[in-house]
Amino acid sequence: MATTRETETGDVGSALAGALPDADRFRWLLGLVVPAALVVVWHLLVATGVFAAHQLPQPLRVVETLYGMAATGELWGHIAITLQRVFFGTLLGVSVGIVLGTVTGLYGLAEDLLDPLLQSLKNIPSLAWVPLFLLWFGIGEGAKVLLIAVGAFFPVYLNLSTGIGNVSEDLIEVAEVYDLGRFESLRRVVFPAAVPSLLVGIRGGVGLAWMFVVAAELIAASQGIGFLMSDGRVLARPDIIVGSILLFAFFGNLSDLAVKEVEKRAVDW
Amino acid sequence: MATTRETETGDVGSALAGALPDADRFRWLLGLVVPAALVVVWHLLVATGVFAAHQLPQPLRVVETLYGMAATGELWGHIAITLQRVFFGTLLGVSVGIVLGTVTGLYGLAEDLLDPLLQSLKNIPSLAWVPLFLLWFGIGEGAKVLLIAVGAFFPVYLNLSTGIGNVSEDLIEVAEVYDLGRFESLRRVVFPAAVPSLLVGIRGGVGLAWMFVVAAELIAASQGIGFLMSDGRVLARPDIIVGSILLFAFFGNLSDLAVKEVEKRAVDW
Amino acid sequence: MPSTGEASKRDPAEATLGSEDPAADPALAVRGLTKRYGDTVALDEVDLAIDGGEFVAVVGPSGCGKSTLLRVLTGLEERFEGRAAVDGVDVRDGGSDAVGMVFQEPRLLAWADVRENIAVGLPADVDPDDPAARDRVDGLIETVGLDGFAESRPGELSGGMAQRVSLARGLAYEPEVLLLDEPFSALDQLTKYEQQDNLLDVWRERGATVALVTHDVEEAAYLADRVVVLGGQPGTVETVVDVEADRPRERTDEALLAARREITDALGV
Amino acid sequence: MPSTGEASKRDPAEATLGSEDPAADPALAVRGLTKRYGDTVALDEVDLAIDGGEFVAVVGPSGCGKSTLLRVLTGLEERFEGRAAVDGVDVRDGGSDAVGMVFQEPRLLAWADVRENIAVGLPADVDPDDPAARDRVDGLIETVGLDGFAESRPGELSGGMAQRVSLARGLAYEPEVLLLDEPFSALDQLTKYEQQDNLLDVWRERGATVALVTHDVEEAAYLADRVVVLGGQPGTVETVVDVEADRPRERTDEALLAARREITDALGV
Amino acid sequence: VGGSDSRTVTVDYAYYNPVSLVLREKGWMAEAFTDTDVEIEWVLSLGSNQANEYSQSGEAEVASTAGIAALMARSNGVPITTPYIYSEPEWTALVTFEESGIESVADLEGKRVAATRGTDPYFFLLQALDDAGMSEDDVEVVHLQHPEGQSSLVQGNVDAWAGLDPHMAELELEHDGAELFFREPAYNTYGFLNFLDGFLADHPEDARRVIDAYERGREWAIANPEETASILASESDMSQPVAERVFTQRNDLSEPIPGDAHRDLLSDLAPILQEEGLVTDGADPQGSIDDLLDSEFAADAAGGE
Ligand SMILES: Nc1ncnc2c1ncn2[C@@H]1O[C@H](COP(=O)(O)OP(=O)(O)OP(=O)(O)O)[C@@H](O)[C@H]1O
Ligand SMILES: Nc1ncnc2c1ncn2[C@@H]1O[C@H](COP(=O)(O)OP(=O)(O)OP(=O)(O)O)[C@@H](O)[C@H]1O
Ligand SMILES: [Mg+2]
Ligand SMILES: [Mg+2]
Repeated sequence: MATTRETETGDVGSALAGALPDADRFRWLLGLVVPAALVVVWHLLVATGVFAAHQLPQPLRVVETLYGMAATGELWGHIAITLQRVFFGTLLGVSVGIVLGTVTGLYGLAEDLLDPLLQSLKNIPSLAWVPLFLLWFGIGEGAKVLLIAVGAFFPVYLNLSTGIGNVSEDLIEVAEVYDLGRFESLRRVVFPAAVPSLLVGIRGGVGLAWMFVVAAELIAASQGIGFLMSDGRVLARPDIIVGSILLFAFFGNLSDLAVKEVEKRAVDW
Repeated sequence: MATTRETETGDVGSALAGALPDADRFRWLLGLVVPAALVVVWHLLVATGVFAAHQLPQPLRVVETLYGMAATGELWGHIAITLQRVFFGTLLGVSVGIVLGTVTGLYGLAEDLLDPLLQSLKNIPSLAWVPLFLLWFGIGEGAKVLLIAVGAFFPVYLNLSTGIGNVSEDLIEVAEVYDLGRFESLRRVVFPAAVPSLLVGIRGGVGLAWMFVVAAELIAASQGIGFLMSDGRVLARPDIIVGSILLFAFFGNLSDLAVKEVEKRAVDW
Repeated sequence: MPSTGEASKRDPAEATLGSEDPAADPALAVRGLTKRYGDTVALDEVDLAIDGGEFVAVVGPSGCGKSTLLRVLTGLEERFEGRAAVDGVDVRDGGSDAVGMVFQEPRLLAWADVRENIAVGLPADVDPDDPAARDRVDGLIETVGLDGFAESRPGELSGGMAQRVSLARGLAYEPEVLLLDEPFSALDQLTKYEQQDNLLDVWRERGATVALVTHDVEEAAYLADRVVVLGGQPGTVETVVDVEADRPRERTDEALLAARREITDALGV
Repeated sequence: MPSTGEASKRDPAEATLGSEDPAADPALAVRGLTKRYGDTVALDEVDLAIDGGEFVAVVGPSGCGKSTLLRVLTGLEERFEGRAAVDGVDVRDGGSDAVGMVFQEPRLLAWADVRENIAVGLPADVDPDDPAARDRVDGLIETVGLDGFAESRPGELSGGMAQRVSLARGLAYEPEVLLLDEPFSALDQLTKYEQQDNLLDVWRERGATVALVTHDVEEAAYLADRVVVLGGQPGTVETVVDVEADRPRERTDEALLAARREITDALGV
Repeated sequence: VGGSDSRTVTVDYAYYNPVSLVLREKGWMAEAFTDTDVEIEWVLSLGSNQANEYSQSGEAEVASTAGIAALMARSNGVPITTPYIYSEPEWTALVTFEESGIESVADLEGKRVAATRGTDPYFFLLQALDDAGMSEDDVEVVHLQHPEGQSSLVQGNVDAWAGLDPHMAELELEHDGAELFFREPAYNTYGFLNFLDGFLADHPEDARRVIDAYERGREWAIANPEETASILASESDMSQPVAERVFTQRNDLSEPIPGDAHRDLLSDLAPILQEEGLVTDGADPQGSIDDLLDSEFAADAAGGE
């Protein structure tokens, strides 16, 4: 036993054991320290002229722009439509990812047939899909939701399919010996054991859904945070660009926290 | 014991046990079945006029275009520069991901400080970075490699940092009891146990690097597969678009297979 | 029978093998069984036959292949030389539903509570949510002395408690052939005695065939009709000791003491 | 000493606790130790003192808190009521480097071979690649009877072999205080006897303090100076049995038989 | 697009096509179809290439591009015809800062020039270089999207920029020292309103209504330049001065019918398309000009009124 374990290896453990309960309540505030410092640096860089204001607007200018758009109600429309697209796209992508991930995780034949194709498709950049999706699915909401679904699909598929493949052989033997039958082994052994992998996949999928939004909203969109950003670029409005980046960061983080919370509740053993 | 285990739960196991060794050698051929079928459907769709040739070129037309570019040598330049960018970008992103993933995985304080920021940044789409990277890093190769590195960074960071956090408490207790000291517990227990997570992260990172290439090659590039694709879009040349998509799929898959091979050798217990 | 050691008291394959006289099939039959793991020979030309309703104990030095023998009988090992049959059916043809096994390690589902873990063992045609099934599981929880822990997760159990959950799961299966791999090794004497007697009750009531691997010579003699002593690495049958004591037995029975001495001698202690 | 059962033969905390007389610190001292896991009380007001160089065995029913007691002594449990000290130093102040523990489960590193796993136990200041250290590890492999398995991975070992690797790792640490949690439970009698004698040699040669948890009453009597009998759930000290036999002992010594009877009685068998 | 009772006609609008903004704002396009069961759907084009993608996929019946972009798409097989010119803008020029020392196209030798490949400013640059007896190889063309070209110029990452309005006007008005050192209105390639061939052939009546609406918008915009500039400013988030400079000073709406001027310009540029590898190998840009431009249709439509 180390006499100094708190300082020698304790941190690894304390990630799980947790620090003092009182201090815990305010730990999340630490997460604001670095961003706050960055905002100050940003302000100084613009204020001292290292970056000109038309290149990088002052933080306050960005807030003003966002506030202005919020005041006219325009902002909420953008946010609402993007949230809606991300939500349905993620839902679709995750669902299909679960189905295909399960099928390929379970059946060697399905894996042999589908996996190489899906592995190849996963590296196709979102922008590359845009012309094809226009062609295949037109300019409606459907095309946008589908493109977002493509983004959300791959991490779920990959993680679930490898997660199922990696379920401890020990436990699969238990299911075999006790003759659980295919369906029950899935329900009681394989799926629960793969839930952590699935949730990692869903977190990744939600992240990629946010990445694909910009490309999706290049498909004939006139609303949405991604549109706002593209529009900001076309109009050379850095305050709008930075504002939409902040919106992406905010909502991306929010949805990530939500999935993390589900993860914490689901994987409690 | 199930009398019919091969058909009932055997598939789960057989993914690990493997099928007949002879058949195994040709299993990868199955992976060509679905893509081949898709090419046939594609050809028929264009040949029967469901899609016009200016919308979706025939498969042969795409091959011709690629072959033409290969014959003039133009293609190799595009491929070489993109491979180079992806390689260095991935190298950089993975390295930084390993460092920050380790630090936040080990030190609660570092995690509290950095994780919220990084979690927010990870959902920022590649296109959103382009104007900022131009501003910060100019138009050289550096900016492109850095942008690709951003893409490669996040999956490595996320997977390693959670992987280290999830190392079995049982084994950490062993390291503690045997007084391994911080460095040795890392080297002998924590890192090896987190290697599978790290490799999953690297696979994800390589995938995202390929996604970020297109955005990176919007930064003042005049060569590269991503440039080729953007150019194809600007010029309304679907054969070039589809050709570059195929290149992305091919090289993406190739790099993925390489990482998978490393994974198989590294995680052999 | 060249593989049988010189000290053999009885032909271990005296009962005819299924292939020769199907009508008189022994419940478990092994002939010329050789099992290799790479260079390691775990079992070498083992012959053994166990009649229906018989209670056989298997003892032998650590690493001599006892667990491997049970794994072969239950159909978990796919590749071996020689023959292994349950009720005359080759285990490689899927083995039999009638075989249940309690593994050497508890192998519990980490996410499921004690009740759910035991319910995994319920026969396939029993609905675990059925009140009768629930009662049965609760009865088993009481039998193994875990009242009050029905809702505990495996992570909250002591080593011996986990082992008893695993035992209860095996009993829930009500198999005609029950294989047990050191099921009482982590139990204190009192609990062990209780569970031994409980196992005897189950065996008698259900007329099951039982093969029990143990290191406890007293246990082997007290429980078994015959004790198979395996020896060496690779494992071969050293000798088979008949325990001639009448049932129900007293633990202090002279005949048991004699058998114990005989087993101990064969083990070379 | 209200917690000590009525059958107590001897005050279990007869040696003074560190806080009262530092000069006469017992090697291990526990006073008023209560440990709860949620609603479960694992240990209830336990008092115990073990002198330097003493060999103490701990027996008691499954789930009575034996493993918990060792975990507290080795500093792995951070929250409990009462005092626990090693060489007069409170375990919550980091415990002592001098305490080594062999866990109830093998807890081996799956990716490391037997040699590397044992080397984890080498004292911190020993370089595992040093030839002398290698020789020492190879010597330990021989001692625990695993010659020829130095390069095997844990997945290739039988249950008893894995347990012996874990034991060898504990011996490699050469601690002044060695805690062992059922280290011989998965071993056959012959191997167990060898390892018991080997442990006695180590204890004698190094003058170490040993606390051994076991369910084997014969083992407890043969090895220990004193046997602590824990009882019930929550665990309390039922009684402490002095084993008066001279060393070296014969396994058939009359004094041992008497002690065994006494322990068995205290356990209520 | 089938011929069923209720149809949708998808028409694009773009910040570089002020009349389209007026039509959308005033609802005149929908008005032109009130007595039919046709629904008008507006879709925003952020640039010529996006407009071309809408044409290519058959999603937009009517799309606005620069002239050269239309020819490029047509040469590459996109079935579009241009019966109407929505504007004659001077939207592109070569821009630098005073301190760069660049005063003429000849000074660009060996310098870095930002341009967006395949767009009007890019062709403008090529023509300007050709004028000065140089070729693309004499300068280093840095491929950047328009707004990023602007910021790279400001940052000094490039020496000059083949600029595009409104970024160019904004730079001019808001940055001291920004200079349009080479202007040539004739090298701008007009704003082409492209119709899908299928739409023109199957629904000439609808196409005529679209052109009628554009004529109404054009006349109103000519009569109300300030108001048009305001619409432009509010739609595209630019300041009123920028919008006024873009619309009132650099936009000519007087000639909506494709004619010889347009034909000649495209004819001059057609070889460049081939040299630069911007069209497929078998394509014939020169021959495609006649397929693209339709002088009759709009003249008939205007005359039919
Ligand atoms: N992590 C935990 N969470 C909740 N309860 C726990 C935990 N660890 C142990 N317990 C409870 O504490 C009690 C004592 O457990 P402990 O492992 O010390 O028993 P033990 O004496 O070692 O038993 P065994 O001989 O079966 O190993 C048990 O009732 C167990 O359920
Ligand atoms: N998966 C495996 N890969 C390689 N070798 C193995 C594997 N499983 C078992 N062995 C080897 O086979 C031999 C027999 O192992 P087995 O587990 O059957 O022993 P055992 O008699 O059950 O021992 P114990 O009493 O220690 O549990 C051992 O030498 C072991 O090293
Ligand atoms: Mg075993
Ligand atoms: Mg225990």
